[in-house]
Amino acid sequence: MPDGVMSPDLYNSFGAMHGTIMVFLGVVPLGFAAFGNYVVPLQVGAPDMAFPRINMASYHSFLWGGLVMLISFFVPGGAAKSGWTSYSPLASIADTAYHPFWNGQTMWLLGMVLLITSSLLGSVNFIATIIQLRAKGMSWMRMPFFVWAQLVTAFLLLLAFPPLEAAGVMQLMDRVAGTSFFLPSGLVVNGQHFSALSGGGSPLLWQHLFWFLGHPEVYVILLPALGMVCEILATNARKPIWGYPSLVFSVIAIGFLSFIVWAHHMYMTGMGTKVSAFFQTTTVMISVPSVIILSCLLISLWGGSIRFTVPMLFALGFLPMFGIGGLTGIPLAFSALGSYLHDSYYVIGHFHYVVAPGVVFGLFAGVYHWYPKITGRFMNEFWGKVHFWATLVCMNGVFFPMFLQGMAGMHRRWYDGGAAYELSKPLLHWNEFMSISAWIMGLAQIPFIINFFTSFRIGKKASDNPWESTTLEWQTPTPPPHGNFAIEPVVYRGPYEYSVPGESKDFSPQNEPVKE
Amino acid sequence: MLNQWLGMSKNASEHGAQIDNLLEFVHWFMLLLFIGWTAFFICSVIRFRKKRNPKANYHGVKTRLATHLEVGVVITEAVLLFGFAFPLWAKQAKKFPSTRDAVQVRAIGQQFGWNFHYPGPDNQFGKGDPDLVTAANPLGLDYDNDPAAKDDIVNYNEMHLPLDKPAIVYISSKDVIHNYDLPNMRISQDAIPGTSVPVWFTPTRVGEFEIVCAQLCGQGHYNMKGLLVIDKAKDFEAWLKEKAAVTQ
Amino acid sequence: MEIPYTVKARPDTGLWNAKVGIWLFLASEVMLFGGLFSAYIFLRLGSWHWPHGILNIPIGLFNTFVLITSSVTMVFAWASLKMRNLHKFECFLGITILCGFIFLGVKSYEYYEKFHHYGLIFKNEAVANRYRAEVEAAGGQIKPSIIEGQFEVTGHIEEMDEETMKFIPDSIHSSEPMVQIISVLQAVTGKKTEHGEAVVFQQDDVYRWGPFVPHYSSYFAIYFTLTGLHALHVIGGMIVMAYFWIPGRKLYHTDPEHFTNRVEVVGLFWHFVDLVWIFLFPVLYLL
Amino acid sequence: MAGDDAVAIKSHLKFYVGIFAALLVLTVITVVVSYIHLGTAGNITLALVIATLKASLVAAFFMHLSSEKTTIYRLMISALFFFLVLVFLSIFAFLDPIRN
Ligand code: HEA
Ligand code: HEA
Ligand code: CUA
Ligand SMILES: [Cu+2]
Repeated sequence: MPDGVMSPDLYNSFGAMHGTIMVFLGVVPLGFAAFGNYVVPLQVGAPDMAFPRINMASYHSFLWGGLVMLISFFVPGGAAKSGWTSYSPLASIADTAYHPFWNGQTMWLLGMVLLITSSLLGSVNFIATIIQLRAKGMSWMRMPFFVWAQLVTAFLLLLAFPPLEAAGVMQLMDRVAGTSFFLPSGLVVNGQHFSALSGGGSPLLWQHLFWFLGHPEVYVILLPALGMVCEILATNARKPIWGYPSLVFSVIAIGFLSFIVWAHHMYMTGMGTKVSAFFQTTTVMISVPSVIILSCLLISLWGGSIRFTVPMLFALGFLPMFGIGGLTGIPLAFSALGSYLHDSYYVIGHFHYVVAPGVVFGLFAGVYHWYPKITGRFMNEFWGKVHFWATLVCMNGVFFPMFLQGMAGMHRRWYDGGAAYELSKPLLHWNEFMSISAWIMGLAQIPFIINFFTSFRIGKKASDNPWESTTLEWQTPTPPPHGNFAIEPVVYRGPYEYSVPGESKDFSPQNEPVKE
Repeated sequence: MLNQWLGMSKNASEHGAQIDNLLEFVHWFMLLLFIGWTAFFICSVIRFRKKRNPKANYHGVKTRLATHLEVGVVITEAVLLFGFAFPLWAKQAKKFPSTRDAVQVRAIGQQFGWNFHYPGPDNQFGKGDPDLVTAANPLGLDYDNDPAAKDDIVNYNEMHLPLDKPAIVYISSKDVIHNYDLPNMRISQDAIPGTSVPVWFTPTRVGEFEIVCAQLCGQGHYNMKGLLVIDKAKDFEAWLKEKAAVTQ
Repeated sequence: MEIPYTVKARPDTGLWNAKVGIWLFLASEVMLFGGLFSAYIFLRLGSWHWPHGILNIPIGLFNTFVLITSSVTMVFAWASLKMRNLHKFECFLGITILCGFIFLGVKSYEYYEKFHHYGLIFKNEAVANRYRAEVEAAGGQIKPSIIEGQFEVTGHIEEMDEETMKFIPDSIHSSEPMVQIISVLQAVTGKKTEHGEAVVFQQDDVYRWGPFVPHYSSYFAIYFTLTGLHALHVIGGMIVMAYFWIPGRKLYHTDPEHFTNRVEVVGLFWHFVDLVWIFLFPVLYLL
Repeated sequence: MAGDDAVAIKSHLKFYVGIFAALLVLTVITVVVSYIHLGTAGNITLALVIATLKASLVAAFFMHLSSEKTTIYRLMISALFFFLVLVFLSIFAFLDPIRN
């Protein structure tokens, strides 16, 4: 880094690795694996996951995948720099000037194969647990929505990830064995002829296989967080979730549809009218169940008795923020509008609104909510509120200007932030604004981190069921004993029986028999 | 109006107006939904806070209003799809002007710039052969044996087109994937090696516009900027002549 | 609380845990090979001419028989356990493992054969035409290759120097079953394969040449990737079976039902590996 | 499983041998028909039909899917379905590019 300025290659590395790490090493392991591992067996009333040893294998595979990814920053040439999407031919020929094997892109692929293996093992375990280990009386329609969300997520991983694993193996072959799966013939790179290559491959094949996972992946990111938000809303509004059955059907519909929308990321690859009509239709269709879920959650607030605890604040913040992100997905769904918006900062704005103030808020909510179950103590409420408000304001400061920049025609993955283009001149000042917001947002995480690491010793003591919740994880001692439950739980009612008319408490746990 | 307020760049092509209208409409639709939902959200949060409403109502909302709204959303989206999005795409992807009435250009991306290839007076592109590519002959045209190539013009990073005449641009790449993006023309198309995909549009404003590379293509991606100049017909002819003189 | 349904089936689903687990895993395997199959289709759709008759069909057929046999013996091994006959189980599982070894051995021979078989692509069509008569006189054939406009000849290299290449083209009969069987027999008995006459090519006329390794053509790329991944599955299955053959069978004496279930799980995996081969064989060898 | 007890299994053994024979015969048939020229599409279709038949035999009887529970059916059918989705939609996209 001469003069302390980033090189374009380094910027591209950071871009690709930011996407990869956030998605595959941050949100999925935290939202799906960690929360899932802890909460799902408790919520279905199981002693543990179905296959503890597969769980360990999954964890080790994840650990090695993560290490390979992180170590790749330090090999000559630096980490992968072809975007988290790793489009071939760029990714097939990148970094080959450095070590033939220990270079950024090859290690990225290796890391991905390990991470995918980890996710596959994990999802086998989740599905088996949910199918086999539900407690007595825990019928499908009595499962908490979080469990449903995890079940659908696991299916998405199980069936969408393997094609990317296959693609990863093929790109590895392209890089290590000199094949041409994704390389057409007649490439001339930098004046250099690639006559040693056989050619005959298809760059679009990579994109199909990538997005066949890539789209379901965004719902893998979303659904666990959505599930947590649902639990927290019901608990803190002290009333049942409105339209629980339609929530369940919608989440299944999302799962199904997300396998057939992937090419909306490929509108600009030269799609004819029939294909693009198909994918536009499915993409618009998938927004319908999302609207239904969000509407149900929103309507659930009506008539409640809302407690503004810290997890509830994050869950409430999730709703409009995800709304902005989801709504800005709608124009992107139309291929004609893609001609203007594709690859622009509008897209970056769209998905960061769903993943950052959306999903990350959901995860924060989950952390504050289940912390007392795990540690027996609350996190500090005051600092939690500081964390929430500061993060909320800064998130919008970072991501809203992206829509303006995108509308003006600024594009993503520009190392100089757009300075090379005339069209971005009037909007460059926003970059500064966004950077400042991001720095403040970073600062705002300090109270959270301190709060997180100190509360398990100095936090306010919490009872076994501090939020007075109905689901099973709160009906067992804190921390849960070996085997999760002292006595085998039996389930008598639905997951969100709050403020049931005629009962003395305003919450009726799932394992409490219904009075005749 | 909403587009302008969001700072959308000015349109300079014929079909662009329809795209802008669609986007404008979608943005209004989104805004409406967002305001509606947010209003409901804020109302609920204020009205049903614990202090004001200590006892929750088990049943909550009883009306079927939400269902009606959702049906409304579905209908609007269907209208947008069938009424606007499909026809617009069909127009761009299928209803090409005849090659006689249009200017034809090939745009070949490379790291990090564009080669613009005009067919010359015979309106026939010479065939590019990757084996003949050199620094001086970036597209590998066979000037000696290929009659179609003899009068061809190749220009680096600057593209000229005449005003009000449809242009068909064939987009491809020599190395990695780029994207030929003209924000002002509302045109964007990936340049994929091994394939050639046509796009077409009719410029409606004279001036200079930027060509953006809208696909990560390596370390120089951020700076892979081309120039599109829209000339009056006369100026365009003059420019072609001048370029032809340089090439020969 | 202990984890329930590890041996007995859960009443409402009728399944024990590991069975759910293995089927889930197989579902993901379907998608893994599915991704590779779609790659095969893409490569083939994008090709000019897809190679035929490059692989030795009789030997592939033999390997198919081997795998199918191993599947049956696997079923018998499991059935023997169900009937609580440990000795028979050992026999049948032993045969299954043996079949695995035979399959891998044959596969290695095929790989070896390919690594020592060459192809050569001419500069352009005109050059190819110049050699056509000579190659045909030597009993060989110049064929269109996968990439549009390219022509190739396959065979063995006898000698080469800076300027020339002495090449023995494959006979036009080389893809006939009898010839292929004979070539295998010759290899097995250690006799040197009969080669035809040699043709001398100028290095300048050659665009590209090399052995049949993955980067020779997109056909070999997908062939080696698919069969290689399949072979890894075979090896994986064999390791697990070997475990149950010797050290794992302790469990039989304490909990035979549990042991039987475990063997059933390996069996399901093994049948799946067989099932994949049932598709690989026609797709790679015959079509 | 339909007959989990040893007696039922025993009666199945012959049946398994029958399936084995069928598989071998079908394998020979694929090879033989591959030498008959039916056009590329014809040969491919025929080979895939036979392969599917063989695969169904293996799945249905060796893997005893035929007597398996609905949970597993649903799972495998969805895997198969999404596999077909992947293949056919991507081919669909491949065959419908923008042309003028
Ligand atoms: C969690 C992640 C997530 C989610 C949920 C979504 C959801 C959606 N996405 Fe997004 N998307 C991404 C993550 C996500 N996306 C990412 C990461 C990319 C970029 C990848 C890359 O290129 O690197 C992307 C890119 C992307 C593109 C490609 C853009 C391009 O590259 O040109 C498209 C195009 O159709 C699209 C569409 C949609 C649609 C229609 C939805 C719909 O499902 C949205 C439906 C939701 C709603 C319609 C909201 C409804 C709710 C309300 C309105 C309630 C509001 C409540 C209040 C206001 C209180 N997305
Ligand atoms: C889950 C996904 C996710 C998340 C949370 C974020 C969060 C953020 N992202 Fe990211 N981003 C992507 C996914 C994500 N991003 C992807 C896929 C791309 C495209 C990459 C590419 O071009 O290939 C991208 C690209 C991208 C760009 C565009 C780069 C370019 O095109 O040139 C920018 C620019 O500002 C940016 C900024 C930010 C900021 C400021 C945040 C802030 O919100 C960060 C705030 C973070 C927190 C408050 C903490 C979050 C906590 C966790 C995620 C859990 C961590 C867990 C453990 C440690 C166990 N991101
Ligand atoms: Cu060329 Cu980006
Ligand atoms: Cu998507």
